[in-house]
Amino acid sequence: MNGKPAVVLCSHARCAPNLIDMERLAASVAKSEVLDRLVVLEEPCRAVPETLTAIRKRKVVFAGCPLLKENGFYEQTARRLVISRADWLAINLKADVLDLYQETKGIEGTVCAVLESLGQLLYGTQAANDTAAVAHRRVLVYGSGMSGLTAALGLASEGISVDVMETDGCPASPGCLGELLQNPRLLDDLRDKARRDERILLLPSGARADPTPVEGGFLIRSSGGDAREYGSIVFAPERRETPPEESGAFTLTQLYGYMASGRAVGGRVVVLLDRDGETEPEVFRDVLLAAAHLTRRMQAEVLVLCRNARVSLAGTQELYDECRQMGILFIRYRDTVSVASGYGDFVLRGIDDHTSAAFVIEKPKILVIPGRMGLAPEARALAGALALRLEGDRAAQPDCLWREVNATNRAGVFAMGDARGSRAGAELRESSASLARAIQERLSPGGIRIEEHIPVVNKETCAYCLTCVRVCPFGAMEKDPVERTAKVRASACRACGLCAAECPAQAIEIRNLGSTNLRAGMQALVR
Amino acid sequence: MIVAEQKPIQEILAALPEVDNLLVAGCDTCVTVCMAGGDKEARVLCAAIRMSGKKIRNVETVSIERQCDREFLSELSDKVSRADVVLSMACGAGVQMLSDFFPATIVQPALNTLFMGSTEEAGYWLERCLGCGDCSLELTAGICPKTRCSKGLMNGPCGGSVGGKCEVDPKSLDCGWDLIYKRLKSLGRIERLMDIQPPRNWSRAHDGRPRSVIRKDVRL
Amino acid sequence: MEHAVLVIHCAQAGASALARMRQLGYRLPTSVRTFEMPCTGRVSEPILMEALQDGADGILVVGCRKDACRYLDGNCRAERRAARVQDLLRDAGIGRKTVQMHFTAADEGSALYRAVHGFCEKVALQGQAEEA
Amino acid sequence: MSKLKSGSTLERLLDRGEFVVTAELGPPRSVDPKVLDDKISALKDSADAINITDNQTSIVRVSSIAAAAYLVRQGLEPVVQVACRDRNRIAIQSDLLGAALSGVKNILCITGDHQCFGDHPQAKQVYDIDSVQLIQMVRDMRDRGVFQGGQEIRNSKKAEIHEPRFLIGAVENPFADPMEWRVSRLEKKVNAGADFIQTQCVYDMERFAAWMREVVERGLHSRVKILAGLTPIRSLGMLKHMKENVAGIAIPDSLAERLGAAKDIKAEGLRVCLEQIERLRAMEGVAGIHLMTVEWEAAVPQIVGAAGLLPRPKAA
Repeated sequence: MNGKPAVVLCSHARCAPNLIDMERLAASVAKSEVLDRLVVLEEPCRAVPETLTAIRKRKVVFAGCPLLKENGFYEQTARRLVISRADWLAINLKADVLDLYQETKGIEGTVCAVLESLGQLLYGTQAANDTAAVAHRRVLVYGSGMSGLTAALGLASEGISVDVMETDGCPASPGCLGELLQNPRLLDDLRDKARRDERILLLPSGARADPTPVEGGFLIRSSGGDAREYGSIVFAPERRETPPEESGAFTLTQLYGYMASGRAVGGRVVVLLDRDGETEPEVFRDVLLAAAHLTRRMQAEVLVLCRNARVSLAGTQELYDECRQMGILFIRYRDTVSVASGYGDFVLRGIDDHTSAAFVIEKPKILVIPGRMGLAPEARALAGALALRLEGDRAAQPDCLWREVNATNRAGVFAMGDARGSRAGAELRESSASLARAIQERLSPGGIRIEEHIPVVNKETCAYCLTCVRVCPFGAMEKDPVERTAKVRASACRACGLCAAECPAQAIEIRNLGSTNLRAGMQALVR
Repeated sequence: MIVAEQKPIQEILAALPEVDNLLVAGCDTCVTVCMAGGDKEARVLCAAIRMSGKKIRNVETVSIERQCDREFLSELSDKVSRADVVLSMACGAGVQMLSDFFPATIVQPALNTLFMGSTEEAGYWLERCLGCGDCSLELTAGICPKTRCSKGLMNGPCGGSVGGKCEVDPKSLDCGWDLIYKRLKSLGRIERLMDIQPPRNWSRAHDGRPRSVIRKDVRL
Repeated sequence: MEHAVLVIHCAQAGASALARMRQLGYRLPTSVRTFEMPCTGRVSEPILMEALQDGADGILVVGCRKDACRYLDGNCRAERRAARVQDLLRDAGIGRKTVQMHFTAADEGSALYRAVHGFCEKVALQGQAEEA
Repeated sequence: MSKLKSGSTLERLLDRGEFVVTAELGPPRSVDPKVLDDKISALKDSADAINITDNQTSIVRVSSIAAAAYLVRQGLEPVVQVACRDRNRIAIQSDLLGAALSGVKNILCITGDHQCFGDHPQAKQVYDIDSVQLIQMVRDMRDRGVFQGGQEIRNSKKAEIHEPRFLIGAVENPFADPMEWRVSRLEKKVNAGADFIQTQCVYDMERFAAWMREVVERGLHSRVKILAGLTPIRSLGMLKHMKENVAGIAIPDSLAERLGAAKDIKAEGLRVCLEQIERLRAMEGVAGIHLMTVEWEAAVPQIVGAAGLLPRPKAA
């Protein structure tokens, strides 16, 4: 038992109970030298501390999704593996990180090979208790909100000492909306636990810190005068929004803060989506949850303004229909809504794309939902200040943070947005993306799954007719007068492939959807 | 640019003789931009012909930059030599140029060439110019009455202009003269409409003779 | 004669509906192959026509519901293109090939199965009609 | 008396300030003159001049000039409509010479309906010149004795100029858009040389009155004689047709309801027509009416008689 768990991330949307024969899986794990236990990790957002400490004691940890828990998948499988209740733990799983199980033939043989490679991929050769690196193992967590505390507890449980720099502002994040509703004291519990853990030091909120990079980490002189060395900084500020009283606009977080504190949010509430960026389906589902809650409990009149009903996530369709039956009005506006806002009194004007009727809403309470949650601006600034090269939009999740720091121990700034929000922003994080592809290739030879990639314009055949510029719903295509061809604005592009289909000269290709291998792929399928 | 539309597939198939080798030739300039005869449409048409009942042994498709320049047409020489019939998806000019360049081969059009016009938005092209050879756009604030008015009047609008629409299609066809009136009014030059325009000189249009332009300084 | 049917589905609701369908225990007939695109908006006319020419007897394009396309109007464009190709096939007298669009929500597994199954029967029927 | 332009009865009556009545007749679709005779006998004594339509709504009929010559032989005075759709300036000028030779003295210059409305929608349209240019051309032929190309109208260089002398009519639709431009357009036609105007059929009396007020303000009524067009409605089908698919005719809802509610719509149509005539006679600047009774020529004598406009004055 060399204490190395094998982690298989399972996405609840597509994980089918009767697809995986757990007995044979457990047997194949037992035979393997690299892996000694099968850990199927779930969304540990709330339960990170228990998750990590529990892993040590349990033989098998099931981590699926609430759906799997409800339909008894875990109990049934545990009985088949003759494991007593004390020996297994069922916890939440991160939704739609991976599409693991599809209809495949001969899954057992392939899974074992995959698990082997997973072992190396995740745990490599780095010795867990490499003393030399310990000195630089202390981590500064900048932000004591949900994400910051979760991260601190996660690191502490791995034997890493953590300083948490208190920050003011609203502690909770949109990411933990549902949980906060069921358990308003969630944040306070986390803070108490952090206070009791001797490896975590909560610095007073006033402590200012100006970090300077040193070999292998950072030297930070806090306002109290003493300087401490840190291996990494975890930047986890909660998004700073002006308080609703001033701006008249709530973020979802503030709304839940209001509700959690028992204050009423009555009258007409307008949820304004897609104004400055596309709303992720996950965020749309949170909005539906919030809207339903506002209507049911607060008897508020809710209007949702959005470009489209993003119900492409399982389970969202019923929620969406239920909201509509409750009388929540969905207005589909196409062009930007003009918001004449003085001090708190908003007037919303626009055209409803479906009924093409104009609408004017005066003085609503507005929920402004951020679009794609990329790297928090403060993190970029800090990274810039420390002259650190940021690896793209790396926003880590609490669950894999301790692995990142633990496995790599690289000096770096890990920007951690709020748990759910940053998950939306972290769609293509390298570690899980490469993992997904590795599993995907082995497990489903039948269907060809296309990764999303930014399109490429073929300069010779592009007729410079600008059709792509006109049809792109995200304004991601623009004309390049120098090259006299179309050009992709990668930041805005969603890689949906519409331009490639509409292009009259067939000059645009999504990298592995190129016309040649696309045609070959089709032919292979059809023959 | 030149705007054209593909002939209905039944017409194309009906006109196609049942030969051994058919070459579908696309054109990558104007007819690509107006989505009538580019590489994309050539591949679709080629697939349709192959799957239709026509007994044509093999159907090949190729697309060149422009079919209205001999230098590009020469690129087709080997493929055309192997083909019994060439179905040209270029505008009328391209089809005729192809026929001139390969006199021994049967060349058939796949498109109906329509007009010189503009791309109003993706998928919407509008006729803007007749090519009358005697432009008077300065009189009508940049809107051509000969093209945009169903009757090509020079002293419009006629009695059938209602709600800014032409009597020929009151739902969707803008009355050219209504547009002219509104723009002249916004430019504050409405009195120009009072001067009576004399009959046009049509001899410079096709009515005069089939036309050509020769620059003696360039063509030695 | 086995009729090759191709299901081109989007990676959003299309993919999760397919997975849901499998999760509910449905099995696609062996003659049905799936091909995933980021969005059905990527399915252009040449793709459809050349897949038909290469041997597919029927193509079912499975996209998100009308107001739920993650890329706003990809599915509406796919519907128009499928209709245009279907008209072209009809006008060219190619009876045995057919293209159809199907809109699905993320978790309508059984509905999707019925749609694919119904489509396969329609393709088979058209196939016999054409041979007769 | 200034030198008469054409010497036609219509011109003499208009110059005398009489309240003129003109009617309209669509020539037959075949060579059988019987239809022509019936219409002529109906209109003979109740109109000062009779318009002959020129392939109205682009539907092929006997040529307006040939039909006009037939009327002249019967002792009536035709107003020949000339459309710009079917003939270029060469054909029109040669037809005008022929018309003058056949005794025609009144011409009505119209643009002509688009061929898509008629029975030959695939025909090539001409529109070499438009109605305003046609007015100017006919006036130049009459007053300057020259063709549109500039040559003089004479058999040879030494021969005398024998120009065709016509009273020039034009049409105006006060209800078409852009509404505020309609009077200026009339002024443009008057500048081009129009002598009398026949308007589109009037149903919205308020709007027509407003148009007439502006015409009078600009003093156009002294430079040109304006006849108000009237078309009595005799069936619900006709009402619906006029309201929906004839462009440029504004039928107010009040009138539509009144006709719809009427038991005998024909009689009601005539009563409406008579009321309109009453108002038009009192309106300043209206020199007469132009009765466009589509295939209901029998109604003309009834209307004109009931309106107290019979017997028609003689030109003498």
